[in-house]
Amino acid sequence: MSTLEANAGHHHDEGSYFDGPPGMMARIWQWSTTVDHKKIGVMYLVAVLFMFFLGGMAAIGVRYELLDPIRTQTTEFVNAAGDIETVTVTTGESLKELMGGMFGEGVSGSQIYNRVFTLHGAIMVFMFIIPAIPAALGNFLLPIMLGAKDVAFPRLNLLSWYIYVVGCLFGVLSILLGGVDTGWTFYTPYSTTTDADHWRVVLMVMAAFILGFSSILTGLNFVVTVHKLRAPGMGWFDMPLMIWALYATAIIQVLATPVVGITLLLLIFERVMHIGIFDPSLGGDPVLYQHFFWFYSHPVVYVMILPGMGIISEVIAVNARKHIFGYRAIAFSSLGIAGVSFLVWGHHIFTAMGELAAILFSGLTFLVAIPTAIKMFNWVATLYKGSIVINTAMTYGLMFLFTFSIGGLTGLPLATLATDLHLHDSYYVVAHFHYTMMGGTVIAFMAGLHHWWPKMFGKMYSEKGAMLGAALVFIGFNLTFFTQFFLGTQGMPRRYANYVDEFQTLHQISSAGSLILLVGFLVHLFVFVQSLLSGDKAPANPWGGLTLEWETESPPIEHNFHKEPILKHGPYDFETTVPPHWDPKDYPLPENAGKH
Amino acid sequence: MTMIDTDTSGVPARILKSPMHWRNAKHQSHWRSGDEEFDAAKFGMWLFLSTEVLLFAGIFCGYAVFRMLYPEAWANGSHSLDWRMGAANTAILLFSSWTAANAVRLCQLDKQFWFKINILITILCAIAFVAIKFTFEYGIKLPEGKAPGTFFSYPYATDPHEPLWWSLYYIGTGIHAFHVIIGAFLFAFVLWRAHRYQAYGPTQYTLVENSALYWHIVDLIWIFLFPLLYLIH
Amino acid sequence: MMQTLASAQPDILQKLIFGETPAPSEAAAWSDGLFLMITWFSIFFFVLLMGLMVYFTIKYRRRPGVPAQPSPHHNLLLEIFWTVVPSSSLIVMFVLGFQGYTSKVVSPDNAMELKIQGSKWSWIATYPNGATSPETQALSRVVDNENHTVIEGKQYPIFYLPENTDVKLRMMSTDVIHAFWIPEYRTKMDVIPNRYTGFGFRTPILTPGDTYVHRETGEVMPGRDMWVFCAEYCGDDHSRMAATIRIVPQEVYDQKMADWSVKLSPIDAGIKIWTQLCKTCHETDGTRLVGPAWNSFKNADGEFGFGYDALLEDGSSVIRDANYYRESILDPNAKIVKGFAPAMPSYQGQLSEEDIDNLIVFIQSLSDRNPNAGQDAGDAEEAGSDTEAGSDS
Amino acid sequence: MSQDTTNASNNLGWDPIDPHGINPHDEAHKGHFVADWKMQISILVILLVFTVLTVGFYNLEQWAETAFEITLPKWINIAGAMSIATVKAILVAAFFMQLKYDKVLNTFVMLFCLFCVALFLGFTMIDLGSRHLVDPERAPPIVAGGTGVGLNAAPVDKKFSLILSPKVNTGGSNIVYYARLHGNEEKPGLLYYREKGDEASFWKKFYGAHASGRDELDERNFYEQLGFTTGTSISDSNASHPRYGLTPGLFSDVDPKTAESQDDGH
Repeated sequence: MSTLEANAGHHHDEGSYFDGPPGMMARIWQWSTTVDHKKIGVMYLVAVLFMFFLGGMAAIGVRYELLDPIRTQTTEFVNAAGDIETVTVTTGESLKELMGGMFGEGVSGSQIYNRVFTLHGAIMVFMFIIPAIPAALGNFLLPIMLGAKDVAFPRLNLLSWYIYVVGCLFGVLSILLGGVDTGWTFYTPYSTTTDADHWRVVLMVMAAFILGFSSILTGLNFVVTVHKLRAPGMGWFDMPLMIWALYATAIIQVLATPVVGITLLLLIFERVMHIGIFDPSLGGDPVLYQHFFWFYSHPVVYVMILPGMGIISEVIAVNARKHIFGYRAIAFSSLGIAGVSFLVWGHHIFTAMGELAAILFSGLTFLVAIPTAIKMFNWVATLYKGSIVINTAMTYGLMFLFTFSIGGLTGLPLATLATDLHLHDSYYVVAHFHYTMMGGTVIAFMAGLHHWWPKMFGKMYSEKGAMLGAALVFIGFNLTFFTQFFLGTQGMPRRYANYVDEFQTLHQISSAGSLILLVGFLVHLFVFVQSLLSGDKAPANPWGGLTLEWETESPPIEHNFHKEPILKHGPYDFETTVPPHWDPKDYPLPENAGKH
Repeated sequence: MTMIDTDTSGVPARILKSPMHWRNAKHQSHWRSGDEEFDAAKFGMWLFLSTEVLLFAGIFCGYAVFRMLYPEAWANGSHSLDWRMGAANTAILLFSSWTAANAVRLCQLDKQFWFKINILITILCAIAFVAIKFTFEYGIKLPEGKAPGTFFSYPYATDPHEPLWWSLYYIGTGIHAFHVIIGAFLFAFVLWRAHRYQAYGPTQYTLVENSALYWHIVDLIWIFLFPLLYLIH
Repeated sequence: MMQTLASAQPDILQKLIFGETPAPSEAAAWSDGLFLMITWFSIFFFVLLMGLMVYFTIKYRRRPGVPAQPSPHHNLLLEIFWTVVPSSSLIVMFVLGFQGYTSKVVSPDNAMELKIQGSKWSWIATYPNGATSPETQALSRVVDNENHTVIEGKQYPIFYLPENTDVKLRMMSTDVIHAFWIPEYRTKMDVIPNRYTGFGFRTPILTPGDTYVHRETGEVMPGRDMWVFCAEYCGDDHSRMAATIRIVPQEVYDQKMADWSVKLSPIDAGIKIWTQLCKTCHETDGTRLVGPAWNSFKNADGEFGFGYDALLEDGSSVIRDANYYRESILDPNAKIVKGFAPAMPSYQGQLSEEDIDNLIVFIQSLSDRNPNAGQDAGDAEEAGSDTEAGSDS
Repeated sequence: MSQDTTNASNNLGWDPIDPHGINPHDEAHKGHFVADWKMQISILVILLVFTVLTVGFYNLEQWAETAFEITLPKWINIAGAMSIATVKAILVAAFFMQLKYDKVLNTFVMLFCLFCVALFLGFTMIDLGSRHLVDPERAPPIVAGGTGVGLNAAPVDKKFSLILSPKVNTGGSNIVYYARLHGNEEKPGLLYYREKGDEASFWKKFYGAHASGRDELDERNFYEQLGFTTGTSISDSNASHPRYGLTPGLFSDVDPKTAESQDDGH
């Protein structure tokens, strides 16, 4: 029953990382030049949440437009003189009525819709979901969980934050100039020909290119940190699963992102110079672009989901007070997913590629299902004989198991060739990836945010308010996206502002769900703001975790630990170890502890 | 870490006492030792080099795919290049790679003068490479109309897909030349610091080592670009 | 003959997922069946996982002072079991999916070939005899008898196909990537500008219940309508790039083919091209769409229509004569009318000289400065043949 | 990984000298590897020799082709050049970059990266090379669409069409030999003639003797740009090709000017 000797006593002489010099300007200067991974993590968090807000607003815009189809209709009627008159009217241009002025004169409702959904996709993918967990939570947690003072290259870390901000500025600038209508995937030859007299598209592509650099540098930093800065005593299999997940993520970031770099560079050349590599009129191949793009963008969906899986491993183990079931299986399946992710990009192009390649990629795609399924089984098995407490983080954790298993299982018909020909580019795909990306990553992000909020900011939040928010998010999310599976199978294509009448009911349910979702997130925002302003002081270890971040104070001190921590127990040895800062009397250990 | 006790009699006290001098440099506080920091930096550099390789993979992939589709255009394109210029540039890069490796070795042995000379030669080689590329290759091809994509207007073209070959040629060699220029700036920075502070020595040569590694990968990529563009037809 | 996995009579789940109408071909029914099979597989595992999760969460909820019970941290046999069993069913899915894919992508040698051309934002189908379909219908049509109004949306082409026939599509795009999706056949394929793509299907045998309402006469005719959507994002009016496939009895189809192969008068031919290609962006009743309308009228932006001066972006003006229209069709960005975006693609290579001439005749006929005015249809035809002679000289 | 915590204090489970257990016996802890200068210079010599070899191989092949018309199969050329390049690359990586003396991890990083490159190239080529398998018609390329600024299409922007690119009929031989044979390649093409003010005679010779003509209109328009006619007559209908200005309309026109010229045409 050894507690840790390293931090046995509380030293309150060293201030938290939040403390700074007096004066507004001095603090701003301190934050903008900091190399402290915690401050950088928090700065990432703020930027990422702002982007989430922007992208979310665009999503609400999309759902608002889809309440009604945009329809140009001809009405014949008999006027007062008895003659038949014909009038053509366009109805259902909801967004245009709401915000048409933003996009200038002469822009139709469909064009506005196209720009808004592109905005939603590009912001959510490049500026929110890729950096959300690794760069914000990961930056904060990775060194602390490893017992290190900082990441391997702190200045590089700050640089990658600035690169991220510059990338976002490019994106926002492109939106302010009127937005782009290419779709976030920038498929050629549409992206090289649309909006030909403007720099907006180039700006958006540049934004994605720049954000790629930020992603590479963060990944590189994390890989080196995990290799070189583990606390004494921490072997590879003593690392928390969150670290394994971040490690696998970082590998993908390092290896996949350069390919999108060259792809977007070629796209820019193609657009401004017509070099012809993706241009069919010069003999180039437009589908080659899709290969280039998805070689990055498929692995990158695992950049989005793997850290989420890491969070879920932590949250479930801590709140079930249970050793995670099949530690090695989960750790290796993270690496397995990272490896397999490079083999399966072709399933995004089944309808455009040669038959042989389609069959090959279909077979390989099923491989991804295996490590994911292993993780699901292991998480559920971890709950067995636990001591499960339902707090907000755990609620989100269980919610993740629900939504992500729907997301994963609905991926099976998309990997199956015969059914994919029907479902590809339909609303089914939209629903599927929202169940994995939103139901997976965003919900895991919320779980992580609630789990580590006390650690990051030193304040507790209102559990009741947060639970209300979680319930609203759960209802709203399922209402929004479950309907879309049926839209897809019945024949509703993606990216449509106009649709046939029979789809309207389902679209309206979906739009109603998106409003509930919005309210849910606003509740969370309120709870967080209230926590920052008037939350109770958080204890060092509110949930009874065993990983190293719970050994230091909340919020952590400047250099994370008073003394270099020495690892003496595994991250999930709840059966044999009393968590740091906990009273052994409050924490009964099993009688036959240590047998397993 | 071995401390090589070198002769410092000729070095002015101003430089010896400078915090930038290699004897006075300290590792960052989150590392346990300078050794670990060096290892980590090198490992990080290797990861970065792998991203460079993957960046060029896009160009190699485009090359391979279109070579498969339009072998005629590719043969014509490769015949239009002057192998002598390519070979000269290959020799220059190989030689500069050697001087870069030499620079690392001399730095490890604290032979400051020869170390700087080697860095200088490397920079000069970089300049020569870019100069040959721009004057004897681009400078001759472009006015002839052998330009990328729609700028292509070479009157003797026989295959409609030759513009694609030139696109890939200019982008591949252009991005490579850009890397060469970055490498030259990197070495110039090293040279300046070495000259001003004697910042690199047996215990402190991370940047030298990493710049050299970067330079070698630029060389490696050219080793493949050269036969692909100039020799295979 | 492949065996279908789905029953001929769709059950409730099938109806909920794929809609009321049964799948029209065996390949479609096969893929529905496969989808349902995967769905049941998914439901099984989902219920299993969620059931266990909820059960554990309730049973082992935290009670004060009660520790978690120790249990093994891993169990190799169990883990191998739950890795291997689902994985092997994945192999089954792959093989069945491969089989279904083959039946959709490969079509018999004697299949009728329908050429599909996608362009922003319309579909054109060319039949084996070279005819194209001039018929259109709206996405929705509401007849309000009380107010004597008919509300119709945009017009989309109808492609007639004979019943009980193998059809093979040969598709190509003239600008960007589109995708030809027939939801009822559960198949789509991208339509790409640098190569032909395609898939095949077999049209069903019509049953007495398969009827459609004739647009003009209101008659109920035997036939079956199916939507075609563009599924690959292709720009502004992507969501209006639709068409209808109408399966009709063989004799109706033969009659249509015979009708359509008749040579049209220049003006009718012009109308046909307009309906197929231009109508998405150019109206003929003064409505402003992406491009200016073609009839003659006057508004704040200036004068419109054949024979009137066009105000250009740079402030100059140019008369809209035949040359102007020809240039605008072949090199649309050369002269941009003030207030409009340079959004039109070039039709170089897509329209023959004759097509362009016919289109110009149609545009002229919309203007009150029509140079051909006063001539009857025969004269108009003569004018057309005159031009042909001119181009031969 | 669940450690026996009871005796953790006397058995740490890790080496205090090498806490990560990465390289317990690595040279690096006693001093970094310093390369041998003799070895380095011999590597440089070997690399240069290989460069001479590969260039020599290329020239030998060319010579065999021109002098004796022996055309070696393509794969010999590719395999020769690429295997020499690979050997050179391995030498640079192992000795100049010191992978041979470095941690295995760094080599592993590079190898895994190369594995990804291979996947990327391999699968993409499988797709683009196998599109004709089921239906030969589905193979690329047909040329349409896209930016529409292909060499045969009407230019979107006039600046893309300053110089036209007519086709040359070489009678089947390689363009470079053809050009050398006719002495054209030695002079820097169009620019040379333009500077000498002799462009007209060049084009006259060019079209008269060799060009099969990419596009009749291109030829004619080019001549017109240069200020003289080819003597070929092109119909009015074709002359209204939009690339270089417009010609009279086809129907009775409102504009008298164009009507006049139409009369001339008939």
